[in-house]
Amino acid sequence: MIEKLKQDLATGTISRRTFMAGALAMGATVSSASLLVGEAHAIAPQKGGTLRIGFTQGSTSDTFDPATFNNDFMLATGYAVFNTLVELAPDGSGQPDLAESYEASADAKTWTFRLRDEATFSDGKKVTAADVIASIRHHLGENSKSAAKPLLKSIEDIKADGDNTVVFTLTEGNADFPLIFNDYHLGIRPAQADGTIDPDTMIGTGGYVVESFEAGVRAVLKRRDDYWKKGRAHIDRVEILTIADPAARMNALLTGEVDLIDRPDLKTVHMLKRNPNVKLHTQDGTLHYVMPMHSDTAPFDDNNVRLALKNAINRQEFVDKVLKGYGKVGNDQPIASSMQFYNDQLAPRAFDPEKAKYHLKQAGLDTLNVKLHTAENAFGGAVDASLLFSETAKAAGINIEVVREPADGYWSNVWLKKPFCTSYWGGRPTADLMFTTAYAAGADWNESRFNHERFNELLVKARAELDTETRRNMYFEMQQIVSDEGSTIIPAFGQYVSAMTKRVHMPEKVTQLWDLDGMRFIERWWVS
Amino acid sequence: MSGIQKLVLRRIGLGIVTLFIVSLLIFIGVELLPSDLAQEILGQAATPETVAAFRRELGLDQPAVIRYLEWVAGVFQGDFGVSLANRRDVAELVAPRLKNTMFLAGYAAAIAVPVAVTLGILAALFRNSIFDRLANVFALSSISLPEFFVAYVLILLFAVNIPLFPSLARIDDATPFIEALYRTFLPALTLILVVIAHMMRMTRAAIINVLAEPYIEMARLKGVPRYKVILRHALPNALPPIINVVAINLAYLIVGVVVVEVVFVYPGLGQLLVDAVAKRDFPVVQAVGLFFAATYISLNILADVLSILSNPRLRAKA
Amino acid sequence: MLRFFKTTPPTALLGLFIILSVAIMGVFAPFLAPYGETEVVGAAYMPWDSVHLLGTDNLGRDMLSRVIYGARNTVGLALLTTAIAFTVGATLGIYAALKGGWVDQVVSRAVDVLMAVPPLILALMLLAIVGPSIPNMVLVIAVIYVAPVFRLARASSMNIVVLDFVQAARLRGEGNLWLISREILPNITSTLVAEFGLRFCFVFLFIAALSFLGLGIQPPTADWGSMVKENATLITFGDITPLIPAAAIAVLTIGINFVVDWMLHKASGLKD
Amino acid sequence: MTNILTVRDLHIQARHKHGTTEIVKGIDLDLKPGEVLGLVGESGAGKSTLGLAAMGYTRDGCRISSGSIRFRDQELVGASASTLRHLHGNSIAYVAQSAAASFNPSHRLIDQFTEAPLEHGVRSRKQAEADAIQLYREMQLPNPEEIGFRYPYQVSGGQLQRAMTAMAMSCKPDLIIFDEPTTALDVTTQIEVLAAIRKVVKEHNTAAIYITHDLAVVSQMADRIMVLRDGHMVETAPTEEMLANPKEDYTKSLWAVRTLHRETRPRPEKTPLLAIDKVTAHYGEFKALDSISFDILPQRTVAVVGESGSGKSTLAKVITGLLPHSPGGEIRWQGEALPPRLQDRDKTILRDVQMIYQMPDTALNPRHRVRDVVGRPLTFYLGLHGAEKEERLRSLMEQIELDPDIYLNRRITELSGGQKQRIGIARALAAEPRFIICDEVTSALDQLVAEGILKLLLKLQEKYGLTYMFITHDLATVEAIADDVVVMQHGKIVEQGTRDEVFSPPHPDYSARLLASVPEMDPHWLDRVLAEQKIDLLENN
Repeated sequence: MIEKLKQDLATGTISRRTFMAGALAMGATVSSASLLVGEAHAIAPQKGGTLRIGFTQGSTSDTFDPATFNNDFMLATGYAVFNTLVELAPDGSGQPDLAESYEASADAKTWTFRLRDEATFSDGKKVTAADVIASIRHHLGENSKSAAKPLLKSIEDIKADGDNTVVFTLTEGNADFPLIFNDYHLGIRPAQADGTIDPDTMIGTGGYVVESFEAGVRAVLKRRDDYWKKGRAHIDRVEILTIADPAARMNALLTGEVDLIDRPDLKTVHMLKRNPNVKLHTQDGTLHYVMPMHSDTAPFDDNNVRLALKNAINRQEFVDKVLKGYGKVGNDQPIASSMQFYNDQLAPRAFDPEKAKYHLKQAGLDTLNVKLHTAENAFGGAVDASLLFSETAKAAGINIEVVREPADGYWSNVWLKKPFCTSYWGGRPTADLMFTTAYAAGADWNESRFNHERFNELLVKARAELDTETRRNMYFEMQQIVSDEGSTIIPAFGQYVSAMTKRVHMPEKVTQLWDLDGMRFIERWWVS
Repeated sequence: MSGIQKLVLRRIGLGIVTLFIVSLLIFIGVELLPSDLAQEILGQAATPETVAAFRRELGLDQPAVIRYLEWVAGVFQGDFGVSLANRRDVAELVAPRLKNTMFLAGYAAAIAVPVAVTLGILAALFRNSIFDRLANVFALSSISLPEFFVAYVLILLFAVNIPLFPSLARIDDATPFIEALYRTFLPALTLILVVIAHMMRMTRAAIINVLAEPYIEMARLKGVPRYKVILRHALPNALPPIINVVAINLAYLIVGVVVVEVVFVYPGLGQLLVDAVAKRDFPVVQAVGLFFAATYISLNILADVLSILSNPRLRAKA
Repeated sequence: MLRFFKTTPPTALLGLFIILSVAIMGVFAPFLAPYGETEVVGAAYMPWDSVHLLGTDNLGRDMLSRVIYGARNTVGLALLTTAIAFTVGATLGIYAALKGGWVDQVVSRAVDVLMAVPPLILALMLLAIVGPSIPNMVLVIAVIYVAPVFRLARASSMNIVVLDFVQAARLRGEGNLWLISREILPNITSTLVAEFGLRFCFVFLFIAALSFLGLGIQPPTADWGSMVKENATLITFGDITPLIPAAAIAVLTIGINFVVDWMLHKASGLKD
Repeated sequence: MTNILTVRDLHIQARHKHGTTEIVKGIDLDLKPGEVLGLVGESGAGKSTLGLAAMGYTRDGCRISSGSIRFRDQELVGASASTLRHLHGNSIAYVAQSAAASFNPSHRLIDQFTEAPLEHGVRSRKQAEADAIQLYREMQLPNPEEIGFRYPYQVSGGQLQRAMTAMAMSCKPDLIIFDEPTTALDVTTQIEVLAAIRKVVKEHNTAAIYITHDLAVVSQMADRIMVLRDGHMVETAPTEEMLANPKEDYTKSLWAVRTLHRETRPRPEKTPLLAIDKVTAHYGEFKALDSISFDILPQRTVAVVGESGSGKSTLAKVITGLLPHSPGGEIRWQGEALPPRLQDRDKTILRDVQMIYQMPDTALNPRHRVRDVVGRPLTFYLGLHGAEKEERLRSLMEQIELDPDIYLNRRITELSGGQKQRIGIARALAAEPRFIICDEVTSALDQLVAEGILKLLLKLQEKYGLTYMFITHDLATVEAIADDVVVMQHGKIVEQGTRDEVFSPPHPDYSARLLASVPEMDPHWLDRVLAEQKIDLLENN
């Protein structure tokens, strides 16, 4: 069976995704599957050199405590210094990292991860099950402040099975469970004697060690010569800087102070492109912009009102003006086209004031007055986007009053609290995680207070379903439900844009989650 | 104890009281800010549960008064506490940035003050000449442009078009002094351009003001050349306002350079303070805020003392 | 009228002309601007041509119209802010000088405290507390600038309160309001006006700096400071679009200061 | 003998906002070596401008439009800046009116003394310092070896004025311009300075131009007097001749000023309007008034006489309540004790006690119009408005002899000093008071103008039965207006009584010295006084 799949992959008759899914479904150990991929796509990275990075984010309050990782600076540093059990491959599937292999029980409730023998921490210690358990437990328990806590909610028990094997018992079946471990919070750190980790430790299993770290300013990473993972960590030395000002970031790239910057000012990207030494990297991803409405609060409790609003927004304008063309129109559902179970059959929803009016009438309304709460930091251009929405909605007889909230405290005082606001999602690696996080009834971050019986039922079923076809059908239906009956307007998916000098190289395919190869570019890319 | 010492001691005492009130104000300010460190750090990722856990860990569940008193008690023992955000000792966190801030301020001041005073004297000497008018227009233009704009233009000119200087002012402990001067040249130049105009105009105005005094006419009628009249007779008596404006600008160079820090990615105190305010990291806000206030107060005391010393009458009286 | 043009120095005339132009631009913006303030009329960054005299900005809005509306917003707000700071600061300053004693001590110490907190930080905190709306921004900046205005007003009033005519008014039994507004204020007006010119420019720049840190006047309102910031990255590519609002700020500042210099000169001339 | 200074047909223009005015209009002047010329005139006569022009110097805004000024053989009009600079301080020196303002406060006296000799290269520092000590001695300064090392603020006004004369002599110039060098001084100080100046100028045979408005002073100092008016020369003659026999009417009128004299009125037995009873006042620790007691009788004029620092102005402040007196004493108004603090007094008292000030420039708010200044008490005290107020305004203007049609709408800044003082009187009068305190009301005015003001005050006193308290240092004013006199020194009353009592011997020491120091219009007065040794010239400062 494996042989057959391998052949199909090579000849291109099946997509890589199908292959992985198929292999996983058969309970195959995933390690061998990913090796196959490595063989199939020969790449020729170069060793050595220095990479200097200018990041928008990074704060003086940053720490190495994985529970508080919340910006690109720490994500990239974290992925370079620590390994996770599983990493997300460019095709959106999981791929073993510190785990050599993993397998599920038939009900997908028990998962067994076998650790690599060769993996060592930078202090030379071998990675053991105890390290994994301590690292995961850091995010669990009543006193954990970790943002990863909700991800790991379904874990009932973690046990070591010998030094080398960790067994997770879940409260319910979850076919995507391994992919959770790609999360940047879940890098493995050495356990201390008392079974906890030192939250500030910089000792990891990754390809780089920290030479210096100044929060919010810069980090210097040095390659580990004894890195256990082969074919990774090509660059000798990496320097990460926080350059919050867009113009400064751009100047730094142009003057050769740095080799790579994230989020160049979209206004001037077209000019940046003219520079012969600079290349742009755009990456579709899971990033999407949302305007959640509380589905339990009038007038949003009427689906006709929600549909009216969904038809009253000009999505193309959103992409053109707010995203400066770096994005794709969305269809009011959060699954990105790069993801495994993306429903490509949903007809795109066009800007249609007449239809909006029709829905209003169905709701028994002539006009609609609502307040849309927003702030500059809801996402870049959120205020502009809201104002544009307000303008176009007038054509449908909908008056949207844009309420600009203070950026400070927006996430604590407005988001989840106001019935109609703006927000965004960087995305989740799987459809299940995305839905579970933001659409499942009772989820902490169910920003639209969405509660749909059929959807809730499908979510649980699909999670534990190991048959890909059945799963696909379930996820397709869920996307349909969210799009048509959901309480979230999703006007667009964004693209990540980064700019770099031509000496920076990357593999042919990169991971589509978050920016810069799933933020794992430091160990995956190389310089010439 | 001489009068000057008494005066300085009294002013220092008053300054300490002021500092205390400032610290109380900052604390109340931080308390009044919407949301707190736990929510800010966790951001969108915050859930009520994680926020509560974080608050417990940070001690934010304690009443405000207790937290403030504990902090004050710490300060009296020379302990500025630890950053809520990363549990590092505040003093240790602030020290390297303080050094950077002082370095840049000193660098800019070392050039700006003599140049501004000289230009001001020249403008007063050649009052209403072409030079004076040009200097005036230059001064007005440089204060009328936003700092970040000046910075961008300088980067364009001296880093992009003619690559003489780096566009990022990256220095650390290991950077040799000369190298540090080179790397921070553009931010220093930006600051120089920003502060020079004010000092120059005030120097000119102060000297011209003194020129109306009878003793200036007397000096001229003694046959003293014009430049000596300015230097020997006008300047010493124009010193107090000049000292004052220099002090104000020195204070600005230390406390007001956030924007320049951002543009040149220079790790100074301003950026730390802005971040700390954004993150509600109270001990850091307090430490930096107090340092800034102390800078302002001590520069003021220094300016007063120097003004007094520059006047023989006050000098003897004090 | 003719004599006015003859006796007024050319720099002051130029300054007056600039201020008048900006004022007219501000007041009659809706009639002067070819397009709306936030109206999107074309592609982004269109070059200068006969339709869009100064081209378009990053969102395809007419640059000329934005500059004209910017006069209204920027100058209007800066003026309002400065006016509030001066009304409060000058009244307090004169009052403190007039009363002396503990009133003076209390207000002066309070102002010391206010001045000891770095202005940008004070603004950041206050705005975070009250929310960065335009009225709040105006008030917060006004509060910050009350301190220096207070000091100046107090210092200049100190020279006036000792004069005989103030004593005469006191002996007559006049109240504080009369003493402040009729006896002292008219005599420190020129000093205050000169300071007003400079403070006005500082307020301008302060608003621009706040915009830079994301707390100033928020888009899509056209204000010169934010317009410089929004388009600032273009400078790197030698595009002069951001120079237009920057030049507008600079020209206005210079114009105001020309007039202020002239007024000061006139005031000092009267003393002789 | 050839002239040291020859001025021919000199015209000087001043620029102002409405164009230019000629302030010196064709003056000729000759000065022989060693001669002292007195330039006399009222303010605005152009005497200071002419004096400075003799150095080839004009102040900002002025320029020599035509004429010639020759210093020896050197033409100064149109001479280069370096030529002039070479002469200034070296061959021609200047002594300014206010020595306190004309010494640079930042430098020691001796450094300012040596500046000119060093600048002109005529002395080494050592020599110049030795010269300084010598000249200080000649100028009869105390501690001549040490005084040069003091800063200006450490030296009294009279000493500073002498030090400035010494400084002018530092290069042994041929000509010195004295610009009102004693005007700012008290009389007892003035006499010392006059004596010292005269001595030094004579001994060094230096030519001098002595500018003053005080005829008595100039008659002591000058060999020849030139009278100026509005930029013209009125007449010139040797001093004795000029005093004995002035030719021009204007000169005669100047001479006549000092003749005003009040008839002696018997002291009536009435209850005092204002009684000062053992009043003591402090500025902080400093005791400014020490148990002062005297009465002011209704409709009389009391002159309070004393030099600067005697406490006479403090007395005015205490009476008005601006400076509350210390507990113990009492001020009674018509027999009733007045509250010490201004705030505690009621409006009728405030209205009854008015004040006229010394400096007309600061007494009236320069931003107001005449109408505002005079009209305010009418509204404030009497509640007058509209036509009624207008009528009162006009009648008040007529009382002070200013045409209401012309002056009522003028700005204060558009008035002359005398006019301002009249407005000050009108303002006091408007309140319809009973008692007016006149604080040195004539000391800042020219003599003719001062006389006019005094006459006006006398007239008003007659008409309205006013009571005056005159604070003054000028005995001529006392002579002119006072019924009773109080002499003060160091915050204490030295002598009091009717004018005739106080002015006739025997005197206490201080009164005697004060009276003897008042210059008289006799060229030999100074010699006489010095000869009589009434005044101890050394060490009385």
